[in-house]
Amino acid sequence: MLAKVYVTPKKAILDPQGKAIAHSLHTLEYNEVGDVRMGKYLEVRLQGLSRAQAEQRVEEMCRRLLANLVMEDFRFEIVEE
Amino acid sequence: MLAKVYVTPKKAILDPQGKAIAHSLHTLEYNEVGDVRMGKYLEVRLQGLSRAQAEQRVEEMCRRLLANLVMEDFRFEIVEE
Amino acid sequence: MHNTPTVTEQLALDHGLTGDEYRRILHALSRTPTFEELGVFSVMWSEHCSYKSSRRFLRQFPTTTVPGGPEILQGPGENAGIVAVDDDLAVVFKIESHNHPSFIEPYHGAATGVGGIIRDVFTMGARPIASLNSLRFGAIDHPRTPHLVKGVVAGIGGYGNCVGVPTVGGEVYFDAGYNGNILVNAFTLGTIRADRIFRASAAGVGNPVMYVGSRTGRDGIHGASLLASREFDAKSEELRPAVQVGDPFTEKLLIEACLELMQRDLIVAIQDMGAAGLTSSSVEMAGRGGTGLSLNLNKIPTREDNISPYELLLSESQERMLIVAKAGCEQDVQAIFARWDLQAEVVGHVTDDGLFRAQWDGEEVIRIPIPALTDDAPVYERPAQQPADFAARQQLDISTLPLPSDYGQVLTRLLTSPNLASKEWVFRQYDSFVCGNTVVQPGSDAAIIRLKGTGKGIGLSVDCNSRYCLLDPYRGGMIAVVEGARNLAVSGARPVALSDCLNFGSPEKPEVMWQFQQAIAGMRDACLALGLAVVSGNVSFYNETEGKPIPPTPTVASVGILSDVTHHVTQWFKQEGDLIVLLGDTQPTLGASEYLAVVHGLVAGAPPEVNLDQEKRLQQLCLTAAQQQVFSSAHDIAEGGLAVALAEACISRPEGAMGARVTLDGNLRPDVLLFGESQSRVIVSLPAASLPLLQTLTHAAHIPYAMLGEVGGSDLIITDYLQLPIAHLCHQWRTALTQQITGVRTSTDQ
Amino acid sequence: MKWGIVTFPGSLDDRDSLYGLGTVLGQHTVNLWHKDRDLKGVEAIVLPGGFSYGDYLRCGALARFSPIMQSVIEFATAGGPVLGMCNGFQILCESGLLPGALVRNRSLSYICEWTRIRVETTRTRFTAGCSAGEILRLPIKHGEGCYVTDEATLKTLKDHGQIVFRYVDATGQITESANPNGTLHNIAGVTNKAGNVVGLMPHPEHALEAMLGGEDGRKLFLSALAH
Ligand SMILES: Nc1ncnc2c1ncn2[C@@H]1O[C@H](COP(=O)(O)OP(=O)(O)O)[C@@H](O)[C@H]1O
Ligand SMILES: [Mg+2]
Repeated sequence: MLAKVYVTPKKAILDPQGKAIAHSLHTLEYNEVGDVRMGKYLEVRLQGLSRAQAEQRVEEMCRRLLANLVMEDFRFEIVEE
Repeated sequence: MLAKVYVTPKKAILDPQGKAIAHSLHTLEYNEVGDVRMGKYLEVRLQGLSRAQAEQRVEEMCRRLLANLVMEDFRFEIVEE
Repeated sequence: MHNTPTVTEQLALDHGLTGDEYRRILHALSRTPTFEELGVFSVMWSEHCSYKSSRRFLRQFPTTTVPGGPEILQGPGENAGIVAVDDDLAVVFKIESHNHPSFIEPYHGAATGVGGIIRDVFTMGARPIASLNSLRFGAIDHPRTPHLVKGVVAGIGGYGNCVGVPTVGGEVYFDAGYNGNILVNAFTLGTIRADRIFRASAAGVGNPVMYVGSRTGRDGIHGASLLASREFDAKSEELRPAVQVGDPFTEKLLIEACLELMQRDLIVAIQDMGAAGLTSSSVEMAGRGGTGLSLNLNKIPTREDNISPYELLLSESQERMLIVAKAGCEQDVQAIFARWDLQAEVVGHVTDDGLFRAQWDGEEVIRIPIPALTDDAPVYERPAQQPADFAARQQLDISTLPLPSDYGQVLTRLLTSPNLASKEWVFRQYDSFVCGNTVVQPGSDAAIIRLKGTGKGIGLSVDCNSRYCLLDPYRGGMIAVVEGARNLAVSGARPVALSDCLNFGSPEKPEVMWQFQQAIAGMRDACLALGLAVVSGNVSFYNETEGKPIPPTPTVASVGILSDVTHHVTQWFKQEGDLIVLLGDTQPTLGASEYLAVVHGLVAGAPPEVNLDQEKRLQQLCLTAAQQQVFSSAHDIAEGGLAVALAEACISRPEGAMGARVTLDGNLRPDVLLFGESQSRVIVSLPAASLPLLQTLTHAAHIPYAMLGEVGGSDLIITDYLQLPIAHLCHQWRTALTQQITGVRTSTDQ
Repeated sequence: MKWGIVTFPGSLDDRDSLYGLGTVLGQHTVNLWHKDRDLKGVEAIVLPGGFSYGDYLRCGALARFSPIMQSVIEFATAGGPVLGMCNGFQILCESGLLPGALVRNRSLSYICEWTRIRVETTRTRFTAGCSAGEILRLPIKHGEGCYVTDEATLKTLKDHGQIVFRYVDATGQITESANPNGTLHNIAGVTNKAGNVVGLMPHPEHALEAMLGGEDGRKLFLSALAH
């Protein structure tokens, strides 16, 4: 089983990375680009769990380690492989 | 329109961050965790493009800037908002 | 009309103001304040911005040096203090706290602390060239400590490394007294041409006020009033969105652009937007200039939509500057910033009405007489009282303490305890090379940087022993100053001035106020005796958790000058066969020592006494000896006493450890002799041929000395007490902190 | 010799390189601005350390698109000597002038310390004055200095002698404990096939003066002169 975890900066929080990337894209004349936000994408391989267990465990991992809840939001999907 | 871009380290390439996260998860006794890969997740807001145009432009942005093809793979989705 | 809450006394209380203060506002305005005005008063009258409990005490510090000392070009009151190095060159420096934000979000809290202090320095026109940091964490085995340490250290590095200012020194202590309230104090020093100093004083009616740097978001609204001026409780978790994220890249652009701007004659004043953001920078600039200032809030560049005028005034978004330009120079200013991809906007102008005014959608939301926010802000004489257990805690009968059976083991234990273990795990994460001036890297008593093109150098050290301050704040404050100066003097830098960061609990507690006053008195007396000026500083009150104040921590960042930078001295032994000599004498004291705490679990006794006169002569001797290049090494004896200092002189040498054979005379108890922390002592090593010169110097200075032994061999031998293989000791000392913080054991000896 | 030192927004060691090459080594130096295309007739180019564009996205990724880099690429392709140090190395990799890429240190922490590197080839413009196997003491200071590449590229690097520097211990041995950041095969620096473009993570410009800790960095710059 694979958990795909998406961690994104909270909306009100400054995202200097996203800002710099947007600036570069504009320099490269991608003028259609508006705002860019940059977050993390994690693939966590899991063994020996039921889907329900996986949901609950990954939620906990996100809260404890994978996301910094002071500044980040997260969501995830569990997929069978 | 929003492009969701996922950039992931290539299989053959060392991913120190993924390794460190897996290690920390094991320390926290998530023994069900196998391999962890850490990549990037970008949200790029786009204006005034058709879907087909968007596909083509974002593909180009990824190749030129958003991913380093020496060490990373990418994929993306275009979603209407 | 925009919608705002109705202003009532209750709303004022919710802003952290008192009922009396609210009535004072009504009186100052002769009307009810607007919601925005209430916000402005609450931040400007907060302890953090107004110094309302501390101001009268800070006046006791000497702010000029002794006759013949360097000229103080700027004392307290500006963004940073300035000391002349010679006719052309001066150094600008300041230390500041970022304690509460770092506890909530260690990485970004510490990072933005570094960003803020760097802005204070380049705001004056100086190029920042060196940083220090002073850190206090809870007990090393407290569950949150490793997380906080890793985050804070990574944050300091993350910002400092990226902005290109080397971190050349600092200090780190662990003590259960900081379990719920860590301290992060950051210091930066810059260099400036003495005739190019910029001060933040708004002048010239009609001159445009310009905003430059990052756009304003809702970051840290109420940071200054709520975070820095209120103690912590469980509710502080709710303040989490108040975290600010730093962008060192933008700061680097701001540094370069502002320094370029200041080469030209285009601006009148410049000030960074720190705590209380746009409000305090506007008010302070107008206050210093005796003018007024009017802002059009609709012109402030924003990061999000629908930011209210209240939020615009109070936001603490980072990396922003406010500039008063010369009328007609707006476009030239904009052109310079554009070169660095930064935008500068005209957001207001200087007025002559003595008012702080702000418009939103054509409506005046702020109209406050500036003095009401500055000179006429409340000042408190808070009651002070010696803690009831003060005398009891100073009692210590060492005759009841069992003597250790194995002194080698005790020494090893001390050297691997977190406060004495090598801080390499920390400073390895900081760029200490950039700027190309670092002559002595972290790891010796003081960092030494050169001043390019002058042959001169600057010595830097940051010090405070808060256990001393807890047991006797007067003596603790004194020792913080004395130790800082001594660290400089042994390194060959003449101590001239300092910046202090006074970290204490709630000033509303009489015991804390007493500690505060005592510490200041001790620091003042030391400064007067040693001829040092206090040129800048910062007060951080309300460092408490659940009603329990931290140990008093008046951190002292000391700055010294080397007229010839090649005459610096480092703390480690260098040459087999060199003689080892102890300068100063050893008193029968164990009070407040690291040994008592680590080995006997005791925080008790009186801290060591200081004879300021002897201290001054000792420091002068060290400086003279450095100039005459008498010493191979010189090391201040501090926590852990003589044995720890000897061991450090053996093991801290970057190129590899060196042994020593030493015999100690005297009829003191062995643990007092080895681990007591008597002040005014230095261990030096020197070639035998230089001994007569040293004897002449000690004789002239009336400083007692003792021949201890000589450098060499593969062991540290203290005759009759201990013999330890030096390579192993070095390895244990260097890796202990890494192990305790990361849990990783490093097995290889480098 | 006339050296051009490039300043990108976020470059940090550009000023140190200018000082080192100009004041310490007495070279003719000019500062090249990222928005320009004009190389001002320089004979060698230095891409300095730092955090160009904040090193956001990837180290060196955004710098590569600046106007000056288009000129640098032309200059390098024509055989001009180009030295990338730290962030400069990362930019050279991102630009495709050098193979491979640099990722986060194994420890995930920034590391600042003195290291030793061994000269693996003297066939480049910046090691021609060294002897093969010579050990240089240079500082590193980076968070992303772990060199990676795929097997095929690694093989080409080896076959063509493109590995220029490897981290070693005091006795010159390539050991795991001498590897500061987890880099592949202790690689500290590589060159292109022609040997005119060299990138390395250590900082020769911070090892030019004995008072600041060492002078071994001089050898790289002096090598270019000797040519
Ligand atoms: N947080 C830190 N940042 C940088 N350097 C540090 C830090 N903590 C300690 N150091 C360095 O480690 C060395 C030893 O520190 P410390 O034991 O506090 O010195 P001292 O007792 O001589 O004041 C000093 O060179 C100091 O600058
Ligand atoms: Mg000390």
